[in-house]
Amino acid sequence: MTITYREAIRTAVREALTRDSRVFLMGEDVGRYGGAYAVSKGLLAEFGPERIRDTPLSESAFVGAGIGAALAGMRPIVEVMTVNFSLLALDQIVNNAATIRHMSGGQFSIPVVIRMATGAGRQLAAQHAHSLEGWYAHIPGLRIVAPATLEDARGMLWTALEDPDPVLIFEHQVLYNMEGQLAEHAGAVDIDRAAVRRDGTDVSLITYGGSLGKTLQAAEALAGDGISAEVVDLRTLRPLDMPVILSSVTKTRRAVIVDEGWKSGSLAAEISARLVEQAFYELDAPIARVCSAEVPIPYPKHLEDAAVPQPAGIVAAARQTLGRRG
Amino acid sequence: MTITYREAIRTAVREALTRDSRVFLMGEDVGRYGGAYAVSKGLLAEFGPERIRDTPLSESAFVGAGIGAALAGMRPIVEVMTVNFSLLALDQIVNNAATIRHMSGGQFSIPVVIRMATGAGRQLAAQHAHSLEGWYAHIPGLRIVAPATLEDARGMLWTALEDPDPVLIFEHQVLYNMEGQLAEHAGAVDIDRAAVRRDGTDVSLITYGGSLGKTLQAAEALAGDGISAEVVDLRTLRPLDMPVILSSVTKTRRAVIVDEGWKSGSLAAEISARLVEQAFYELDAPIARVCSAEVPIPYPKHLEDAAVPQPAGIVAAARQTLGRRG
Amino acid sequence: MTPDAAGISPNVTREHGLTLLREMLRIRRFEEKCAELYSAGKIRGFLHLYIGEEAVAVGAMQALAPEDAVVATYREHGHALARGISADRLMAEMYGKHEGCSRGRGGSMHVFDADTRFYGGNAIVGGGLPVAVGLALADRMQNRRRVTACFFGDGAVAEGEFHESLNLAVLWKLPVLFLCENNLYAMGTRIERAQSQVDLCEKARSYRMPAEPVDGMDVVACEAAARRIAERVRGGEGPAFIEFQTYRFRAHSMFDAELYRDKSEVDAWKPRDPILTFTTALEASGNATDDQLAALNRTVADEIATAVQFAEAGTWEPVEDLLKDVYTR
Amino acid sequence: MTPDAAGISPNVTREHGLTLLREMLRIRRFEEKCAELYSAGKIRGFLHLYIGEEAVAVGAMQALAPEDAVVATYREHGHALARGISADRLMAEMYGKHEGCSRGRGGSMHVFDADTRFYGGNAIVGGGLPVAVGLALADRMQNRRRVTACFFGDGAVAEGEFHESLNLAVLWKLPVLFLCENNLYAMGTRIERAQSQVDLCEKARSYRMPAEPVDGMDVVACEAAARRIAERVRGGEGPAFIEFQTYRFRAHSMFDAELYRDKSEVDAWKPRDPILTFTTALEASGNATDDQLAALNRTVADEIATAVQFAEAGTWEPVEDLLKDVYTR
Ligand SMILES: Cc1ncc(C[n+]2csc(CCOP(=O)(O)OP(=O)(O)O)c2C)c(N)n1
Ligand SMILES: Cc1ncc(C[n+]2csc(CCOP(=O)(O)OP(=O)(O)O)c2C)c(N)n1
Ligand SMILES: [Mg+2]
Ligand SMILES: [Mg+2]
Repeated sequence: MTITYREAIRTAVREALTRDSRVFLMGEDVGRYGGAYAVSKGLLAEFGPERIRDTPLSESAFVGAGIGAALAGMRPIVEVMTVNFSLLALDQIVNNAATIRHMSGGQFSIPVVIRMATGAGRQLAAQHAHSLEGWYAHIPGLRIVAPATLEDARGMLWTALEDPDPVLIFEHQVLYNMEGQLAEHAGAVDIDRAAVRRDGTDVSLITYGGSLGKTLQAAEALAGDGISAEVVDLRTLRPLDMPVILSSVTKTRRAVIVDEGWKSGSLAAEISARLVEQAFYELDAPIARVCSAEVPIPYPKHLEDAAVPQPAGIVAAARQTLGRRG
Repeated sequence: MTITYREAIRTAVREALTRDSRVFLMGEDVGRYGGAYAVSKGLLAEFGPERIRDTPLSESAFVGAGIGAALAGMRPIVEVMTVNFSLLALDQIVNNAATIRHMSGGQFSIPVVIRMATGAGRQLAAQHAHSLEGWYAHIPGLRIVAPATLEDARGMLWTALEDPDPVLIFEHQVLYNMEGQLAEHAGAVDIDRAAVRRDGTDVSLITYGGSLGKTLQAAEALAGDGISAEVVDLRTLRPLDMPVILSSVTKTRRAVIVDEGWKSGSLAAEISARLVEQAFYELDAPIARVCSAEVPIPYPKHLEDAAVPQPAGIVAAARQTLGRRG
Repeated sequence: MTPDAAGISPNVTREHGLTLLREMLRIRRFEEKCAELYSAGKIRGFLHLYIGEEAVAVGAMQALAPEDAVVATYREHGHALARGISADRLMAEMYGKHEGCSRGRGGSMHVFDADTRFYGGNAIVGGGLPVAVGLALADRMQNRRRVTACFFGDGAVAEGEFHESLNLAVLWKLPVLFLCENNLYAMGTRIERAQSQVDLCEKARSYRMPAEPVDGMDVVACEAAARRIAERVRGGEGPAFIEFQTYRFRAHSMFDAELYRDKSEVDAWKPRDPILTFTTALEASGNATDDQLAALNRTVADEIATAVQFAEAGTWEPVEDLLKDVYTR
Repeated sequence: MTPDAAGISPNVTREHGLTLLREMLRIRRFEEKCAELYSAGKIRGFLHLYIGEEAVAVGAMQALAPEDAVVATYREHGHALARGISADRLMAEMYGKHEGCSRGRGGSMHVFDADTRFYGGNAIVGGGLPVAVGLALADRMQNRRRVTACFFGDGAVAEGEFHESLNLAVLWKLPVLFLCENNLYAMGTRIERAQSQVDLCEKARSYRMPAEPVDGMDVVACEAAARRIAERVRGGEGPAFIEFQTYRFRAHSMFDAELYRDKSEVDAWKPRDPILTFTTALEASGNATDDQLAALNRTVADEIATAVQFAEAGTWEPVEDLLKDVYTR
């Protein structure tokens, strides 16, 4: 059936609400407005205001409330409209969600799921274009996933809800309108493994979320050039699935990591560092990173495009690892 | 003269207040209490409550107020008691301090200095032991420094205040009692360059802040073992001084990066990635990282010690890059 | 406002009345044009229209002196125009052109202007309040008789930054004018679902801050309240709060399907349109003739047309300059 | 509290009076021992003593049923003991031993206990409030007649998380008891320098939340207020706020030189010591004899001595288990 990424998430939310009475959705404008990205459109009518809960503009309180409700046995899905606003809830996420299990010596688990939109690409400028999922992936106690496909948009939520610990789901905002086929019976998927989205032998392109499409385009372009690129979709950013990453890189002996975060301190840096630690002698060329430029995201399209990874940049980086001219 | 790290900072604050009437210090308990780490002890009596300004427990508001005051021509020194509480002010730091210059097309500068204590080592447990300076170093628009010596504790503040952009100073909490000699006339120092704290030829140990002492101890131990380790103190975490780092590593051909942040997504990862990008063919061994274990910092001393970098771990990592047994 | 009244209201002269009307019209026409340009793809990103609320920005801005500061939100075209940023530079910013008031980097949500001390254009709800407190703190510490006007919506009142900022401003007796534009909605969330106390003045008073409600659809009332209260703030009496009771006629942004309110509710507010009612008042009191109004409309239309031309003729910043303006040096 | 009064207060029986006194004494002696052990290096990190404020935790805790939940701060030994966490397990936690109530991982600031639904031990000022709101939300959604008691200090009232949490709790009519321990200081900052409105009940009321002050040095008053108000909260009337007016006799933490207050101020509060005054009341009303008091003191001393032995005998978690309890699986 043809479906959008947005609808795939909505289907997943609906299914979760139907399956488990402990599940509820809360966040700013998830109810009457239908969700800033229209993900929850229609759900208020279906499930009522107790389970589709509009919150005031109080990121810290409602994220914390999700943590508390999870502690008391509920299975909250908290929607933080975008990662940009999640900065206001960081204390709750980092100091409570990520630590309470540990501080209590394992007495409590926090099965909360926090969803948020991330990324640039819609000319929303500096305060609405952060890609901070790499930041969150720094924090022990959290599990971070980034669905890049319809199947994952549909399938990761239930698995996340079954996880006893906090799971953050990052949905790249340019993906919501992505349309494609999804099997009628599509359901839960694992949230532990990376996936090879395209097989190749010459270079591994490692990416996730909103950059997967661009990376696949780059791989296609490289193919036209006689270069066989393998594309790895991380899917889970914490923990990283190193076996799959390593098996690709030890095969191709070259890696380009594509990540919309700013380059310095990016998730791409972590992957590069691990590859060096775990596969140094398998590498035939320096690992390359294609990340965002070190600038708050500018409003005009030509500058925004220049600031974030694009297929041409990925192609150039891949060619360079193979010793070819840009 | 003999002086502590704490006194060195106090001297710097006093000097700044004396030199420039636009400078003031604000934060929780900087006045009557004398500062949580006693840094500002005595300054209230000397400069009065207008310039040594106790704030309520409102991290977002007073950090934001520092940004606003800087926009209007002041030179605020904002003390956030510890990095742990700075999570409550992240919106102001990331969405305002780091972006206003850019969003305004360069019309405004924000010469605010934000100081905070960081790090573990005092058995303060999970919510009071974060080392998030690496996180902050991810953000374009900010400048991040970490004084590891008395000279830098004394000298970085004035330079930071003269910088037209936001500078965050991270003071490792175990350093406040560090005692040593400091020249009477010690004054401002640059905040652009890394420093080689010990010369060596076999391996570069790259570190900063609270880990410098441990790293120097490790170098000493290695020397006893016939291994000549060079110790690089980053001093500035954003921007990184790559020339100094590269010149050390291209000389020694081996690098160990020591960083108290959690390993995944650490600043150490960034340095490793850059070394791979910029000095891949100069490296004779995989780059090693000695970071904190992936666990919220536990309270008991033996577990806290095990969680954060220690000299023995640095020694072992260095030996391993040289192909020696642990 | 002078003592020689002109019948519109005891204190408004004919000239000033026409000025207020013109200012409101400039905003209205500017934004109507923006909506058109958005559909045409000339303006992108988020676009939040102020249509219906013009009396607030125009009225409040009358109380400010050139040396005062303004902090606003993402719904700030009205404030920018009323504060004196030219329609040309504002429109160029909407396009993202280098000639824009933020040199194109900011767009609709991030209008900045050093000349008029316009400090954004903040797109994080509540995020401007602490900054306004700081601007005022600097003024107080430097003994400058300046006011910082901080605009924000009813939705922002629920944010922690509101709470912390109001407390700090009162504690330190800072010259901040907290100007709350209560249009009853934060996106699709009506105030009753966001605030346990819907009387926002009561909330402000809980910080021991003087607070007053005013009819935000009445430009004269807005001006009068703002002037009176700004004088007190400027005089060193500490911060104050004004609740402008207003209404947004358009959708929250260009992506909003308005599922959360009935068209009938919007229609019920339409007769209170600040431009409509004020025009009627000017006419009824003999302070504006049909000719004058027609002329005024033409001037405004010309100004907007010129602004569009200016923006169209503007240039794109070269991609090579991408990394500019992150750091000062 | 039963109708057969015992003269201490109209509603307190002799037995209950002795229970209240014993509970306060347990806290006092436990913490005096902790201070000693801190000097001896057995307890490390931050240690915040509750001495002087015992009536609050002891009084308030009487209002809770076993199925209720508690959220507290880093100054929570009193709450932990009064809630029923054994002195043994609490002391072992102070040491960081594996037999501690948080298995040693938390220490003084992070006391947790699943059996008594004790959810910390939160060391971020204000950080516990949103969690308490969530615990109560779960109860409401599941139609459970439970209350969540959330303790926090006067300092926390300035934090944005306070504001957001109170608003949310009222909006959603959640069964949270907000228990503010106003000891006049946040570290060295006196309430007048931190709150523009020092009447904290007024602040709570600005969210349309019922609020009452109570003498936090009077255990009977604390209990009475807590019981009365908890019943309303349990009955579904929504959250409520109690301001316990109390005073901290000791330094903020073991690192505090107390530069910010005169010893004379502390001395002036000393006659209101809740243990002193309640002991006197029990004696004066003939509800406690010297023998009884001596016996009670002995029991408490024994309990503390045993707790220290228990902690001393406890084990250190093996270093190999360092990475435990980060994730459930
Ligand atoms: C912290 C934060 N949360 C959420 C948003 C998304 N958002 C943008 S505007 C808005 C509504 C704000 O309502 P209000 O303050 O009443 O202002 P209005 O739009 O009505 O002028 C929301 C939720 C945001 N920009 N910032
Ligand atoms: C968010 C945050 N800021 C600062 C601190 C440091 N700190 C610890 S306790 C404290 C004072 C809190 O005062 P109050 O809420 O009145 O509680 P009390 O200590 O008086 O019981 C401060 C500032 C902190 N732990 N968390
Ligand atoms: Mg509104
Ligand atoms: Mg207090």
